[in-house]
Amino acid sequence: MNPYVAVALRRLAPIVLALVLFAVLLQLIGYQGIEVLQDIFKGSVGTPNALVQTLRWTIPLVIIGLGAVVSFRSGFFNVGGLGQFYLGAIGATSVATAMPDGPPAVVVTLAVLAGIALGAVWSIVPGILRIVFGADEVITTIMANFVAQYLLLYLLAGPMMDRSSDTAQGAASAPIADDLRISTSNGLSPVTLGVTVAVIVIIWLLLARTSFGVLSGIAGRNGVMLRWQGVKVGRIGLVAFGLSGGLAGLAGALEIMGPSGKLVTGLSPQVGNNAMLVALVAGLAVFGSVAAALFFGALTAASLFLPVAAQLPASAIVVLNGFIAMLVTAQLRLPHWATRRRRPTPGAAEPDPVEQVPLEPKVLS
Amino acid sequence: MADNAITCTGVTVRFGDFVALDDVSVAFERGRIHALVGQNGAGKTTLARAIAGLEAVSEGSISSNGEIIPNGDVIASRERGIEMVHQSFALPPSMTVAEALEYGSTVKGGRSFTRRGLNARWQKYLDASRVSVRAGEKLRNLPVETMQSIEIARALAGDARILILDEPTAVLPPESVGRLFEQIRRLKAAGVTVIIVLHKVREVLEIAETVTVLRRGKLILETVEASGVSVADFTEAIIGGSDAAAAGVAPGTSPVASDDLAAIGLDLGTHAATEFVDTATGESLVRLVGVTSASSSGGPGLHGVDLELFGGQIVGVAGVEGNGQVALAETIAGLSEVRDGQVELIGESATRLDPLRRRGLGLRIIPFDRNTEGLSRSSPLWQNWAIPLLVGARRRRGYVRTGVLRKEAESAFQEWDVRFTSVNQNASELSGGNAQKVILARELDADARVIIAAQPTRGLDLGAVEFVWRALRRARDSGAAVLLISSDLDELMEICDRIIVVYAGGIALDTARPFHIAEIGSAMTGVSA
Amino acid sequence: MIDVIAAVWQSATPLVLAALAGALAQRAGIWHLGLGGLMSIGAMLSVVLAKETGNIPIALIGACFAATVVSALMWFVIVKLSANPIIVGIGVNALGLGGTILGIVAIYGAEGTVKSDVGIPRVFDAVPGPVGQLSLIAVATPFLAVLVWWFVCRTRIGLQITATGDFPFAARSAGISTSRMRLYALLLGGVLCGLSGAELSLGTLQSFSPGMEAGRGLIAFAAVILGAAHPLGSVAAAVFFGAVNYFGIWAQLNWRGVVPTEFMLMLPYIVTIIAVVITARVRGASKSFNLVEMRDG
Amino acid sequence: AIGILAGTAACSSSSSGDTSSTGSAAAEDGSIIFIHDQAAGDGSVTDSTIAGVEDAADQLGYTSQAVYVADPANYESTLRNAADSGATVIVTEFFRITDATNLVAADYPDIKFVHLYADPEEPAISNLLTVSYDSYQVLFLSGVMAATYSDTGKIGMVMGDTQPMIAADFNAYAAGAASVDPSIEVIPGVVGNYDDAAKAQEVANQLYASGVDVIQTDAGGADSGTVAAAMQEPGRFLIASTLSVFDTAPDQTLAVGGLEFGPSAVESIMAVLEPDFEGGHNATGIGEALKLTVADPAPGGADATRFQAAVDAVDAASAGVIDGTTEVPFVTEMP
Ligand SMILES: Nc1ncnc2c1ncn2[C@@H]1O[C@H](COP(=O)(O)OP(=O)(O)OP(=O)(O)O)[C@@H](O)[C@H]1O
Ligand SMILES: Nc1ncnc2c1ncn2[C@@H]1O[C@H](COP(=O)(O)OP(=O)(O)OP(=O)(O)O)[C@@H](O)[C@H]1O
Ligand SMILES: [Mg+2]
Ligand SMILES: [Mg+2]
Repeated sequence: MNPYVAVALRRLAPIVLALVLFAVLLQLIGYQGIEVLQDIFKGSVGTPNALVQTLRWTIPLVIIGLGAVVSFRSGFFNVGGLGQFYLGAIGATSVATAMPDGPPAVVVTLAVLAGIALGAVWSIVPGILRIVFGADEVITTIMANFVAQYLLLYLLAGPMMDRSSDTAQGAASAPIADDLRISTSNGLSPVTLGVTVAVIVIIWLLLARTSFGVLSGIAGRNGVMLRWQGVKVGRIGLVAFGLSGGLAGLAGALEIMGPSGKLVTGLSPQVGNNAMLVALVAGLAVFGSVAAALFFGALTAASLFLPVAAQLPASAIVVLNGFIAMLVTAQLRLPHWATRRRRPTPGAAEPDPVEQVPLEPKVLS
Repeated sequence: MADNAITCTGVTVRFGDFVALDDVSVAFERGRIHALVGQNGAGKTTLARAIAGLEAVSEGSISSNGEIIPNGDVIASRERGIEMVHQSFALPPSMTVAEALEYGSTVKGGRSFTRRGLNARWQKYLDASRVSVRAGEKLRNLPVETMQSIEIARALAGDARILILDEPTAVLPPESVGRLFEQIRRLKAAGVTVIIVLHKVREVLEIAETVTVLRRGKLILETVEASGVSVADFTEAIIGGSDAAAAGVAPGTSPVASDDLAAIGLDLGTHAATEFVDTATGESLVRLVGVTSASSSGGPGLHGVDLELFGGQIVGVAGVEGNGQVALAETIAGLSEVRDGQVELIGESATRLDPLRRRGLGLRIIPFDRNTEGLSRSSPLWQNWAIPLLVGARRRRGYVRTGVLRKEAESAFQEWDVRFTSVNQNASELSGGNAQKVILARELDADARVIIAAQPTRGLDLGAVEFVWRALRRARDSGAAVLLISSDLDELMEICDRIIVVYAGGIALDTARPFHIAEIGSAMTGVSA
Repeated sequence: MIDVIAAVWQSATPLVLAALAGALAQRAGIWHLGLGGLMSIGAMLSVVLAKETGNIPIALIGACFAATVVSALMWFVIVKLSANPIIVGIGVNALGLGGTILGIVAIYGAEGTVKSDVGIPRVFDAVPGPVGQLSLIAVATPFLAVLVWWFVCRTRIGLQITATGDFPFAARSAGISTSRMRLYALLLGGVLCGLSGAELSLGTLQSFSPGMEAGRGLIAFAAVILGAAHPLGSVAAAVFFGAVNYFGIWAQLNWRGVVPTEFMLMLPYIVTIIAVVITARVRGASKSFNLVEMRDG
Repeated sequence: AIGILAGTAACSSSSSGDTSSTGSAAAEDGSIIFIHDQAAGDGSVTDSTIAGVEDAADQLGYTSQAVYVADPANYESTLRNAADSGATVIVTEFFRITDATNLVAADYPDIKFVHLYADPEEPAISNLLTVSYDSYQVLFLSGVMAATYSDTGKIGMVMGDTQPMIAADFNAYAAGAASVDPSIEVIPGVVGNYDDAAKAQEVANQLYASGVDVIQTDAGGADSGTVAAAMQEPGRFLIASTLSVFDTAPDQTLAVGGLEFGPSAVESIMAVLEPDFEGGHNATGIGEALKLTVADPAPGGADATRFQAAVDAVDAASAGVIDGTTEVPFVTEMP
């Protein structure tokens, strides 16, 4: 078999299993499992509108997902995608609402840059805490997500609140001026698609064709060795944190300037986790991430269709995502009896899977 | 066969398609000391683990005192009194000594305990076993030697009747090896069967009663009496006459002959200057003036060290591990903080220079542990090789043409006779000797002026050791200063032009040829200091 | 003062129980980010069972059992299928949140708050104020903490679990099945998380609303890291977080107009970050349990 | 054609209760889809809207369906999915979904839209009925009641977060209290979300412990925590947001003030199905969909005289608000 096909199949197997488990669970509690699976198909690629939705969601997933690829590859488990996405959205909204009448090209560029910058800052802070103080980034980035949510509430219920109408009661910013919008509410436009493609190409070049790419990959597998080679592993880490946060921030900016058109509380709460899954399903590969993002984009599109079509509560989609996350990194393989020539006595000598995680010790200067 | 403590019958161990042990049938007689030898990757550890139940056997069986041991079941093996001391110790670093002795203990009772009771119980045992350590001490704070004593004490804590030691001497200084051997003899006297994995022929001849040789997973010599083998036969068995080239001896060198045997330290104790040529250029390439520094990992540092290294010299660093060797290497490399004093590198003041700039001046390092400091095991070979090029220490930055780098890596590996299948292979797939050659290919380029070689031959087989030595000599001959840190005195005496002894963070002895082993020994133990 | 202590203890109890579960898993070498999901399951099931049967023991056993079953599932995926524990934990959290809502929809036909008429008995019922509100679980938790500490640090099997996380090869070479140790740690953690969830919903509230776990599992996990996976250290950290939460509310009510409320709401998370930084600084990153220990045998 | 048939059905249902013929229902096969951005099940507005939508569907012989969308980025596509699925009427709720509702309503002129709790659209969209509720006015009455009843001079409110709608509630509550007793202290307690009942309980406990004796709940699903806190000790009182609290905490609940969207949802659905519906707006205030329902009889633990005084004060204030003599401030930021 073509090795790429084999890899793709191996990566897809856990997802297929998750879908099957999901259908079985639904069947057990009284829904039509099979029909739900059909609806997932229909809601993701079955109609033109579904396809548009799939692509629309692929954009933030692939951009944040590639950020996760950069940071995971360099050995840092930055799981703060959501918070960085919010900060990017905040940055873009502040700029765009501050100069609604400016020349669109300039304002949009500034807004996007502000989004990237704020996203990067929100990521570099835990990065510094990790690299300088050794504070575990999994915890600090998760906590930073919570902080970002309340920061968003603070801003939208206070300084950034929409005051354009006397009766406005939603926690929302003023809308982005029409001239500054880079897409309609369906999120697809030459600008959004172009930026996405550019990000994919740039990140691929960065990871595969620059010394930063090669070195950060090695740093993720064995930072000690790089230290002996005179490489400043901490600096690579900071750049990786900054890049991944900047990309999440870019996604936030695109979301505001594109489909959303204004900043509201509770925006896209799933996008951070899903982007992380994208990176992992892809095995931290760039083009694999694009494929995985398309898949998760399709799933997101389907999840909007299911409540209407299958009368499924929205929480069912959360359950499906839970199944996928539980299984996505599992090494599915043939059972022992199918592969082992001779079975050892159960107990002592089984291999230790947690030890076998293909990473080398992470030590920083 | 009831007199055999262990009998292996047709033992085959596979890792995937790779056969690590191939139909090995061997018996170890009770109450004797058996040596198990062979090159790196010969399968010694695998056989030892199979006996200890840590590795499941794919085919064949292992029996103890005539009774078959359940396959791959450590508990079953331990119940039969089989205990193993591992090549790198199996002691959880977060635990105290007493806890480490307790958790795997097979001694009945004591399922729960108080801290005081636990410490008291194991302190008594440690004292009785003449291990001088406090039972409440954290393992991560202990030096290797103590760790090994504890590891052996742990193995003997139960009712050990068969003790397997995997390369116990690799990490020990010479005088501790003597003590270890004494202990092994005492155990034998108490009726314990000992199977000991060794690399050095000298040690085999010193301690072992029988010898078993493995080569590429196959049994070559089966428990012959050690007294009956000549050194030549023995080496022949390990390396294999026709196989010598494959063992890693560089092309252009003659197959292993008696001269080479002498060159690799098999001649018990006479240290003639076989290949010594005075090539010292007199050019001072490294100068430490009153340097006080800390080791980056918190280990022992240096105190007021003065040292000068000259081009064309191999300077050996002898000393018991943990006396400042790591700090010395790190200080020259720029990896540890210099608290006081000056460092000069190739005529420039380097005290505050970062490691990368030092490399730019021509500093090269073969680090202590090739699997973590020297290589990234899960990265492709070409990346492992290309790092200096990527960081710009030697050439370029930014955009990288990976195809070109792959090709360059390939030709460098061929030049250094690395046995590899593809530059895209992960470093973990190489055997120890070949892995070391990848490091040499990276570090020993034409621009190398100062080379720190830390334990470059640890755990390598004879052929590989010879290869490394040749490389170091070549570097010296081309005018580089080589600092060779090794815990193998024979090695230092063999190829160094000058030896310094580190003791307690200072230099206790600085001596040129001819070397006097007694003088070096007393400096190492602090007698002369 | 006693009232404040009781209120803090009340608020800390679910965190303490979950942190103990996290510490056990951490000792066995598994980063347990799924504590919150297990808590949700325990919280939901205990209230549903209490409502339907009126029997508190059945409610508690059911809650613990369900959380334990999901823990066993986690074990299977992580240990037997080599999945990444962090991602699995995030998945368990999603399962806990979505699954409890789905469960409520399946049982009651619509999602919403479930109320039980019976609750976990109050131990000091006669005492007015927060002390009187302490449930049996809250009162028993210090004893449970000591019990877990004793189990982990003062029994051979506890040391074996520790060895499994600290140096799996060492554990295996002593004949210890690392996978079984991980199973024990996760199952025991499941029981503790079930209790934690039950205390959260059935303790004083006697009702369950979806999402009420509200990130407590992650805070408990942070307590594990802060406590260096030591049972008592993790408990201390969890109590500290309970106190921060109490203080956050206090500051909101008493410092009105001084600091915006939203910043008070951020407080527990910011304090967590600061605490993680300080402990990492003090302890040195190398001394905590590592994410991946790779040692060549 | 749909409009005419629906109109007929509406007429028949309004004239004769639930006797609408099953025959016509089978023939028209209409459906109402309600899309809400707040979780259902907490007994508050969303639940009452769902009940209203179901009620309307029953009367019309339609099917009905409620869809919860948590992510604001998904409102529009869910609305489009609902429209594509052939809904007859789509009902939405609250401001966050305004933009999406307007966009989709414009794109699907044949489908009728009802947007509850929204500002009027100018110019009106021909197939969209917006309905606004001055819900903060009820909170003004709550404030009057709480302040009149309070013995300690301190009252509180446990709210989900600080978003403008809730802030407006709080400010009206405080204004109502101040209108009775200018020296009264009104303390807000914010949970941070609408789910964490345990934290709501802690917030309420600290409020009560600090001397507050009446708390208004305003935290959706987390309100059960405030109710539980009130029930912990005698002398703690509540003004709740859902009627069911009268049953859960009969001794503590002084009144229930809140939004009842049910009847107005039915009314609005019927209105958009009128054949001559041209789009428009309905403003609703006190006395219509909104009212403060006081406990009757007085809650078990309450002081009868003070309770009666509070009821009287509410009646007076209510009249004032309805006839416009009392102006209720509308301020959407927390003080
Ligand atoms: N983990 C592994 N996975 C795949 N192949 C392996 C692995 N370990 C070793 N090999 C392969 O098995 C072969 C035998 O290894 P071994 O260590 O015996 O090499 P060797 O010829 O003795 O080399 P040297 O003398 O340099 O140590 C090597 O070619 C190596 O590539
Ligand atoms: N888990 C494993 N998976 C794959 N290959 C393995 C594994 N363990 C050992 N091998 C391979 O089996 C061969 C024998 O290894 P073993 O560790 O027994 O060698 P050894 O004789 O002890 O060598 P050394 O002197 O280097 O310790 C080597 O080629 C090694 O790479
Ligand atoms: Mg070898
Ligand atoms: Mg070995």
